[in-house]
Amino acid sequence: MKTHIAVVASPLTPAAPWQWLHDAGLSGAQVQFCGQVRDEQGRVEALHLEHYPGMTEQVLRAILEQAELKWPLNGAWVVHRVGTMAVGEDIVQVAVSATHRHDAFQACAFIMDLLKTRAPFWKKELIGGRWHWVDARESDVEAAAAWLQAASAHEP
Amino acid sequence: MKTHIAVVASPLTPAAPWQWLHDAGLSGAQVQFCGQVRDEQGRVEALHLEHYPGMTEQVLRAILEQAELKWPLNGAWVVHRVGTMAVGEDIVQVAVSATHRHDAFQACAFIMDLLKTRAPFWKKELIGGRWHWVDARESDVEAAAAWLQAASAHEP
Amino acid sequence: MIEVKLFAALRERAGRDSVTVSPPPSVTSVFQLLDWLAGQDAQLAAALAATPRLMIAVNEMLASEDASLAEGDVVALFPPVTGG
Amino acid sequence: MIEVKLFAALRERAGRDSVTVSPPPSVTSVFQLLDWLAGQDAQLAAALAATPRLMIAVNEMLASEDASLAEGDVVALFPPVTGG
Repeated sequence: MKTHIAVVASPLTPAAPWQWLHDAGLSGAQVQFCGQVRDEQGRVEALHLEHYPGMTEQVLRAILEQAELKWPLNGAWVVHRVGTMAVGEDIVQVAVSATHRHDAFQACAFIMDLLKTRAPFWKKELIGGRWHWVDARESDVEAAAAWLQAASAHEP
Repeated sequence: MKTHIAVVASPLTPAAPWQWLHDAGLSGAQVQFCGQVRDEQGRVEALHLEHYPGMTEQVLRAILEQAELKWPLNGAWVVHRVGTMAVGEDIVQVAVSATHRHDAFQACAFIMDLLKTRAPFWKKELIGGRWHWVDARESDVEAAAAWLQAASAHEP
Repeated sequence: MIEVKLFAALRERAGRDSVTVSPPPSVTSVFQLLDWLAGQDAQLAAALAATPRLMIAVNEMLASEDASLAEGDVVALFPPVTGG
Repeated sequence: MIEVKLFAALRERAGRDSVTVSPPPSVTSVFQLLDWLAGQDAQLAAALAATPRLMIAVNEMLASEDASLAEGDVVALFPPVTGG
């Protein structure tokens, strides 16, 4: 499986994962997730993302390795933006290619669920001219835990 | 929910679904599926797709309406190519935008599973200089049936 | 009058894209139409027999063999779909 | 010597990005380090107390409070992550 992991401070290119994963006949399916800055009914004016350089890339690499153990994948791409970004801008791209579509769908959702709960990124939102740290969601923790429970349920 | 449905005879544009779904802060998640012509270890030389004009669009519209009833979506895009295409080229793009990523993942997979078993498209492959119709896969029928069973399991 | 459209392998086996027929009034369902067509047209009968798991649309909507038919309906017959 | 890095809200509450400390030999786990740090530094103690569900990394790998520590380790402390 080829992998591409990057943390960048500039806007993401929408077609880049598609181009990079393209393999001229090996894969039949590409699934791409793109996360964007929501305005929350006009409340949020901007988003700022901080991360832990070095650890971020290691965690992302470990998540892709786990995905590769679970599904037959041909390629996986994760690019996450950091710094300050405007409403509607892309925060993260996760894309995978596989021979079959169900593997690609599952792996892409898995990578996002683990990224959300393990990769050292922190968001703050500009609301009313002031920055507020975003709270972690319990639903994200549960989504990541569900993959691990599903895995252990298969063991004797 | 905004929707875009098209059947086209020319190559697909990778970034088009992303651009069309982009809504400047309403959606936090876009999930895009792209299906491509596989060469099956070099066996397949080209792919040809036939469809039933008129019915195709109606079926796709009905599938998107079903998806909208099941998940809160902001936009859905389906573009399917027909005619003759080369190995590695894009056959279909299904993309959805939603506030939350799990809705987008589920809806995109659902649309693909129903498209595979209900939309009137037929593939033939060029192998060894001769065209062969592609057989339907039992696994696709089962994937579509699973969504409908999951839906009826929620009813009393 | 009923138009019967054929697609993909079934179209090729039958050697035509569509037939327009005027079945007797006793033909009121897709099942009866298929039965009647097979009796009328040996090549079409052979093409249908060679197409397991036939799919059916009436007026561009997926339908079953039980679907009832009315004058002017468009019936499409085809093998299982393989798009996507 | 152990470097302790702080991130996000915890970094802001503590008023610094990192501290480098030389705890006594009795400090052999993350739990003991946190306890010792809180006793040394009131502002850091308050910042940690204000950070429920603290996450920990040792040498850039996620770890628990039970993780053992050695000379030269880099410990990172942060609130639950919120990327993606």
